[in-house]
Amino acid sequence: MRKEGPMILTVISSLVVVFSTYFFLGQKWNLMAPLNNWFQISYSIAMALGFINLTAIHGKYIQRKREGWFYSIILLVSMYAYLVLGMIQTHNGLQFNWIYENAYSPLSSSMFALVAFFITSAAYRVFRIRTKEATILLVCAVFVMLGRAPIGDAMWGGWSGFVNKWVMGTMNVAGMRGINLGIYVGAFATALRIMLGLERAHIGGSGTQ
Amino acid sequence: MMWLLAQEQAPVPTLGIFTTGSVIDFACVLVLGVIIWVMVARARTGRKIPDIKKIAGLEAVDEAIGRATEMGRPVAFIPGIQSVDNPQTLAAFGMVSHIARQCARYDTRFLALNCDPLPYAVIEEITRQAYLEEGRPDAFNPDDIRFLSAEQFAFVGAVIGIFERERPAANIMFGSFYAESMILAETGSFQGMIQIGGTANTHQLPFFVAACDYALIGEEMFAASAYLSKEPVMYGTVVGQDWLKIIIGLVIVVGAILATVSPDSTFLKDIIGGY
Amino acid sequence: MHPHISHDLAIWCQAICTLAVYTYLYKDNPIFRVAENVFLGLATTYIFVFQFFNYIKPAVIEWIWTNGEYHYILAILLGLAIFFRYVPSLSWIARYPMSFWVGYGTGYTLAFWPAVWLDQVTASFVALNSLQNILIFVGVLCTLVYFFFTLAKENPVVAGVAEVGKWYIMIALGSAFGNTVLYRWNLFLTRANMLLFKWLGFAS
Amino acid sequence: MERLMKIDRRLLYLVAVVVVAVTVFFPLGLPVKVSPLAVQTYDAIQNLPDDSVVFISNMYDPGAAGELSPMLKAMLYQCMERKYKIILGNTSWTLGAGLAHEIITPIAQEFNYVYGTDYIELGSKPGGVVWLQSARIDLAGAALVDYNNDPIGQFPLMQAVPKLTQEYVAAALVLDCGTPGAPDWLAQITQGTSMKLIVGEIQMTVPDALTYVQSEQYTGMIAGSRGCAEYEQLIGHPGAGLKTQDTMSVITLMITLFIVLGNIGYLARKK
Repeated sequence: MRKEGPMILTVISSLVVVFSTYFFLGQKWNLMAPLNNWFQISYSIAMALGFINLTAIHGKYIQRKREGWFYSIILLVSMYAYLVLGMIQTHNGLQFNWIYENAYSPLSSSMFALVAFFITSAAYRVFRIRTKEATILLVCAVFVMLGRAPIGDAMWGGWSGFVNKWVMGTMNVAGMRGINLGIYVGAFATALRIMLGLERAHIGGSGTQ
Repeated sequence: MMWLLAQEQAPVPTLGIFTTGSVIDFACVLVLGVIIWVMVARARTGRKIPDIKKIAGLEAVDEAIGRATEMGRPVAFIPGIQSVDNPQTLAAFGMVSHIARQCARYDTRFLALNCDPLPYAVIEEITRQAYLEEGRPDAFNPDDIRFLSAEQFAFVGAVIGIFERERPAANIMFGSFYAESMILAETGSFQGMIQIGGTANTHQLPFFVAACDYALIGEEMFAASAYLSKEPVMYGTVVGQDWLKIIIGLVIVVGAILATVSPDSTFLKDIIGGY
Repeated sequence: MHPHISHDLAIWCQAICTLAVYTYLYKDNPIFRVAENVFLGLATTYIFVFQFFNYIKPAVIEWIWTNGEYHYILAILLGLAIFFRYVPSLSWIARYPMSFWVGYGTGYTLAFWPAVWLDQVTASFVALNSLQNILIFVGVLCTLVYFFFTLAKENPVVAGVAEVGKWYIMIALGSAFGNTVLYRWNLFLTRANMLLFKWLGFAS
Repeated sequence: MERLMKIDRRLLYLVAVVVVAVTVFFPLGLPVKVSPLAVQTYDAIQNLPDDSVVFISNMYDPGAAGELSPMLKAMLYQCMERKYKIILGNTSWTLGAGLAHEIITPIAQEFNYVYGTDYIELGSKPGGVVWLQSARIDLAGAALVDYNNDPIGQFPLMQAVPKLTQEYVAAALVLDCGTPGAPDWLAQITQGTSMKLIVGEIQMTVPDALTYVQSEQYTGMIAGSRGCAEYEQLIGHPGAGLKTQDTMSVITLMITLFIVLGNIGYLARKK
């Protein structure tokens, strides 16, 4: 029950997906819809793990008055206050969505845009031509940027045309496709290793058999 | 009316049992399954399996742990930010047990920093098991396996804080990364850590190549757990991957020759697309 | 060029959040850490509330109660089983939901990926009559060879082909790099536009 | 040389912010050349049969709105000029619904589009891939209500399009920035059908998406903000896409300069 049960459940659930996609009978029985719901339901419940973990960690910080414990209070208050609001109003609630649109969403997109600055300082401090590969990569990157911004064409009329057709439309397509085919094959093999029980870290094996 | 609609569109199974257009798809799954099965069976009966070439990024894992040991500083591991239904996260699990064992053996601290509660739970168990198998269950410290936050950027902030406070000597990033890859790799690189990055997310790979000491590209990371395990049975599955790629390559060659010789013929495309 | 500062509370809220995040560029500071922790709290909750009202509530009320699809009770129990990881002696029960999710993900990879990537294979059936097509054909094959794990790298032919593959890979990654850099700056530009035009009210 | 390597990163940030601010107020006005891909995309939309129904899916939220909202706007202009019937909606991108509503409403008024007959807004539906699967079988059943929470069965347009399949929908125009996104539309809806899949990609995913354009799985693609700038010129409605291009030029120069300077320092130190 401890090792075999989970293994069997893994195999069965993946077989159901495969069966209902590839086989006529599976499609007719329409097992996919309830299975998708099963996934979403059980997974949504597990989302509560996030609450428990954060509450436990930050509760501990507050209790021990660890450095920065004040921020932990802010975290827990905003989390639970928003939860109460959401549970009362549902996810379509007026105030609930107002907070989402005017606090969560600008915070989130500003955080994403911070990356622009990190790239800028990394350009200066980290992106080094330390290997042959990195050199090709960086030269190509600069070349592509110049082709994607109007400045390239201003320097030489054919720049964007060259980048679009040869660098991105030819070399990049071939390289990306090769990488992607490799990824598909690798992900496939990982999936099959799991189905064959060779890789079972997720059920308490020690990584590999 | 409903009945009429159903009548008019009643689909017909292909070859009796398959849904439309899925014969070849299923065949691919079957072919790789059979190849892997055969290779595993060969390995189990002790027959020879071809050797796997050296993958520099994976060889460097032991080197990185060694350096952390010498310096008496921890090894940090980040399994990407996605959950257990992503194949990349699953591939990362295979890597955890290897790193955790090495760390247990050399008595080096192993810090696993997680962004999703589910991989966190799994990694904690793998690490505990690894320390147990190395005979060092006492050295396992559950506080070193951390769940930091389920939110991407809050997670990044927490990782940067840990990098600055605990100063790991090595940073191994392995799994499905997004915008955070750049920030993590920049911070690690600037602190002089030895960094190994691996992901199959092509838009983040360039940052690993440019800012890490070693990068694992796409499929290389799916082979990692097998490679590091050094077990013939797992090697067999990697050989299976190569066979599938050889088949893909041959199909492409045949297809291209056909397209060149008779440009109007869509024979092969029709078979693959039609079934 | 004269600013007309917004009187809209929503815009002010957005502007404050945005500026709070960018204080981090100067250095880590209390304002940023407040923003960060509020953000983390909101994020954790939003995902849960959204999932709750779209899956857990309908499952209980509509699917189980009204429609009598009682098998969803098992799905709920399966989800709850993950909490057994806090009970050391029964923590193995938490492996059941985990294996279900992994199995689902595995099945998904096996079921839906082949159709998409087979088209990538057939797309490589290019007529070898132009330089562009030949370069694509050669590139795909060489890149595949680069990922061969069992072929001997000492063999000069294999090594050469794999080297060409590596060039292709690096050019592809270089393209990704260049485009990503521009994209990130575009995101910042959106924030800057918000601040300059919506909040401070400069005429655009 | 050593001093050059130790420049405070805050100085770099300051340079970047100043550069962006200056170009926002004083654009250079460099011309943006139109690429064959933009023309191909424009033609693909232009040459759909008259009275076609197109499904425009805004699979993004405010995070990517900077690049994708101008594309949505431009696509709507072209589709309405061609008098296509439009179904607008997404799955899983909750906040996208409000964004799209603000964009489509004024344009629909401009073209005298009648709600429910000429166009309809489905809003955002939960479920992602699962929703796509069910929409393929029964669109009205999967959507139930529209953006305003009105039952969807009453609208003539929805009665004419019972399923999200090639028989009823000529093209899917998907604005894509993550998961779920265009690859899911490909796998669940358009793969192996005659329904065209035309995508608008954020700049970041353009190199990857190009492989699908070459394989003709995507009939067309608006490639990031640059692609949008080109497309806006083709439809004759210059907009936000074009405006960003000057900043991109300056940013490119700045990043290039930083990479070169950094590496000069690196090489000098190595020797």
